[in-house]
Amino acid sequence: MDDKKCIIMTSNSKSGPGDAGRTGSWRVERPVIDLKKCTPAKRQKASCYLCWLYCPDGVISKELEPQINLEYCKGCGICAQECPTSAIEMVEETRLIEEERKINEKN
Amino acid sequence: MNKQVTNPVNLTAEEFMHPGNRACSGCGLSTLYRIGLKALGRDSIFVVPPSCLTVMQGLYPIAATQIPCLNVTFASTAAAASGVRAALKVRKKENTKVVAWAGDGGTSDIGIQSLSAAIERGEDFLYICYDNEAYMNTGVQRSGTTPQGTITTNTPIKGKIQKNKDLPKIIAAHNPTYVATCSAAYPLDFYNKIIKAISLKGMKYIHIHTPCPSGWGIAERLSITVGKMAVNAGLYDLYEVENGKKTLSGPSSKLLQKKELPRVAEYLKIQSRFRALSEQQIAEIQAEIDTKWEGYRQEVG
Amino acid sequence: MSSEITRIRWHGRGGQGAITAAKIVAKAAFDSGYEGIVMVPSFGTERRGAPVSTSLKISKTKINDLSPTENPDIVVVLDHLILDEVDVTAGLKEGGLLVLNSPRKLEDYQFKNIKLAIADVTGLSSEVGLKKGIVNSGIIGVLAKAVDLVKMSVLAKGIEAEFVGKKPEENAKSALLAYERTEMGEM
Amino acid sequence: MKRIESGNVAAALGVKLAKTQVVAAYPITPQTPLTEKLSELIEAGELEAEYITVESEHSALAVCIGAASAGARAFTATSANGLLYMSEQVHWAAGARLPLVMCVVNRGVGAPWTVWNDHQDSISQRDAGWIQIYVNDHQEIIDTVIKAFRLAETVSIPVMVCYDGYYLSHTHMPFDVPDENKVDTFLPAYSYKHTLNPESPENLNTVTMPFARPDRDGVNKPGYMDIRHNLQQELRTSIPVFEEIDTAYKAIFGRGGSPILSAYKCEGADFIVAAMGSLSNRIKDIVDELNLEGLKIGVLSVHLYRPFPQAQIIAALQDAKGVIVIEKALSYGNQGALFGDIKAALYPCIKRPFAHSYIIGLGGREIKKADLYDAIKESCTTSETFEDTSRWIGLNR
Repeated sequence: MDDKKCIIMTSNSKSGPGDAGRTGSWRVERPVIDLKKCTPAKRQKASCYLCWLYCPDGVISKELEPQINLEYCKGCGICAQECPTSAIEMVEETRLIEEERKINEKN
Repeated sequence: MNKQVTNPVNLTAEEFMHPGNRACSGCGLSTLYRIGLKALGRDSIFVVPPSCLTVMQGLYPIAATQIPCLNVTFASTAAAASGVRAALKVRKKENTKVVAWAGDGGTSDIGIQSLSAAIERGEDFLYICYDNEAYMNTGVQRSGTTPQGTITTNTPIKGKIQKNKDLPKIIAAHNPTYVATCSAAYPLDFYNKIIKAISLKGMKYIHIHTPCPSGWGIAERLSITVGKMAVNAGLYDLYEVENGKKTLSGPSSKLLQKKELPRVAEYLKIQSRFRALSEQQIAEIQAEIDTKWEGYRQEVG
Repeated sequence: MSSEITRIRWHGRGGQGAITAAKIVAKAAFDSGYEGIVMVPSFGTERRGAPVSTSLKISKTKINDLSPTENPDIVVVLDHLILDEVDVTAGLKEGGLLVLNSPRKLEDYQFKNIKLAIADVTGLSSEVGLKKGIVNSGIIGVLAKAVDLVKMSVLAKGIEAEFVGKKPEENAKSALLAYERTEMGEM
Repeated sequence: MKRIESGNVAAALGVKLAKTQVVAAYPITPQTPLTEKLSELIEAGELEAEYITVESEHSALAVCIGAASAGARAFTATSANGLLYMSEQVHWAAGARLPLVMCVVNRGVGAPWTVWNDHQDSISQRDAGWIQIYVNDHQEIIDTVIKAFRLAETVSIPVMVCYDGYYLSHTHMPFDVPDENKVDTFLPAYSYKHTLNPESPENLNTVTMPFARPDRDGVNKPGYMDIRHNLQQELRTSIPVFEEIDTAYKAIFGRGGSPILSAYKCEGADFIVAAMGSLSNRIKDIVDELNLEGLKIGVLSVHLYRPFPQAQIIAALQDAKGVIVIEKALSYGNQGALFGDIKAALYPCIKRPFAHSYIIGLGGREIKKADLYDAIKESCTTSETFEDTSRWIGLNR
């Protein structure tokens, strides 16, 4: 039936990450996990994971040592706020970037 | 009951929403959506009107969601969902879940007509209203569910004069199969209520109190905390309505044992949107909450 | 062309079944080989009890003009009391036909330059066991008697088909009885 | 099989033969009997479809938009203010490229209220991106509804089948009901390119940027303007597609042959009257009389109004001395809608006929044969050039 070859253009989006780009750049503060305080890391047993549960962007992994995907973490700080053991600290992003730059220069 | 209790440990790690989406930092809707999709699973079709969710789900050609979604006009969500359901019925794909997901403006104001009709027809889908108590996507204008006294961009000095509509109550008066209220601060309660809703035939409605850092005037990190405060102060109640019977559920039901609840002033004063409220108004809100909970306690004896 | 079209205007009250009667005649005419049939109900907001009219045009060939008839060849009136409310003969052609359900006699009426066909359809429809006020089947019999357009037998069949489940035989009988009892006169 | 029924029933039987799967219905005069008939056919089991009784026309089209996006053949109908109330959805359906069919039973729009016929309702939606077809009698109603589904689904553009309220909707006339099995061979199963499907999820009608943007694989995808340009291009494509579909229909059912424009006594005519809907048939009688009086005059009935068939209009009219456009709608503050379109189409012609415009029958104002006769005759004898205003006939009656 499509002998007239209609293209039929519509706005039909396909699933993929990073629609808003690398949203990690939105961060003012970066969550840093102290694994000595983090319950699953400390116990080496799947537990707690409230940071994972509450994270609006799903950028925290549910591992024994939870990882934060900094490429996309927007730095809202909910994980730090809700962590029952205060294992997550929000650290000024510019300071960390500066420190990282220095480390890279040394290497 | 030997039912397994859902907790962060046993909740599926599979994500149906991509990171790097356009939700604001600390968005209450974003958490809800993420956990809600886990409850709904892949065999679902969404119907979404203009709202923050439209933007969060992605701009063409990238979708932040892995669930098929039909974006529709503002007033037509429940009607379009009825059409999707009808098509699935004739195509004999009745197991696919149809989920309408809209904001408070899209539900309590412009969308209430088509929603009311869909419930009256006894349609079979789940309608989720995330209520952040104003038109946030257009920059925080007052909606039908905005509480009295709230500063918004079109109630900028005195705050909203009128009281808010009790939308879940209006919906419950239609006698749908299931009505529940939830809070974005309690995503597992939301998860459980979705699981229950989708096990039932007919029209299901879930209303969610959804903190919005930019619209409410709170720090991004506080959106869960502030949501919990609303529930714990007894201001926003989590309940279910089935067969015309309302039952407090989840965190709210636990408040019944408490003699005194935290003062609502704490919740109100943390948010800059309530800065126009006088002490007198705050006292009136507290008095209303006290009367309401007195009633709840008497009901359960 | 226009000269070959027979135009019938029906007058009744909303709910009386004038449109149904016109439809039965339209179908019967169609079944009798007429190609051009246009049945135009009065347009708008019909309300039960209020006077309504319907136009029926019948021709051997296709009809292009779908407007209501202004100059009928035949006027059919389902209720003689309508004569007091509506000028039913307005536009009726000279020498045209008026088909009337009335308990009164031919001589009781004074029209000019028309043919009058009259029968007490209301009375005889209760005679055949129809509910009081069912006159739309009977009036067809009066029309059939007065004008040679469609055969009474075809019309009777049409009535039975239309009234399936609603006393079809009695309705057909009412038409046949009216056919027999019709009085005709020229004035 | 020949039947004698109202135009609304003719439309309903077409919808039934098309095996429509979802019907959305909201009452408005004079469309109501069409969707009532469909409810009867569905309840009686003669049509297997979901019948959804919505609370407004806005929702009626929303149901169709949802159903068509989820893979079902959907239909609704409306009139007048109902069409205007769904206007947002009308535009939406075209932008989403949904192959819907909707009957518009033409009625004047309020205020003030009128229930009677003119074309202002559908004409006011002419820029929405739908295909608009105006039909003249019951046979055309039923045939066109069936063809409309195939057309909509071939080019993935929604189609409005417009017919006159009361004049056609409530009038009983004989027409042939096509054979069901033959319709099944004519009309393939429903298809929509972007059907909502959990197995290959797509997010449809998302916010689209003013510029092209790369997708997840880095391939540039069109911006809003490109998508709209494609709609315009494919609306143009739908003209020959409609002709092909009509030819295929004629091959099976023996009817059709002039789906875009139908000409009556136009060959070699000095003057041509252009009109839409049942009025064009009525004008044939007038034209017959004028031909007897020695005028060489014909009638051009415009069926396909959107996309506007410029090339066909030029071919039909350029050799005439004059074109007389008689219509029941206008672009307020300007002139007759069809008149403006016809003039624009003729602009490139080196030798152009004069063009006169008449507005008639608004809100059901009685159209007298004498009015039509006088207007047409006057236009043929005065032979003025292009006019920019429309003359109104039948005022103050």
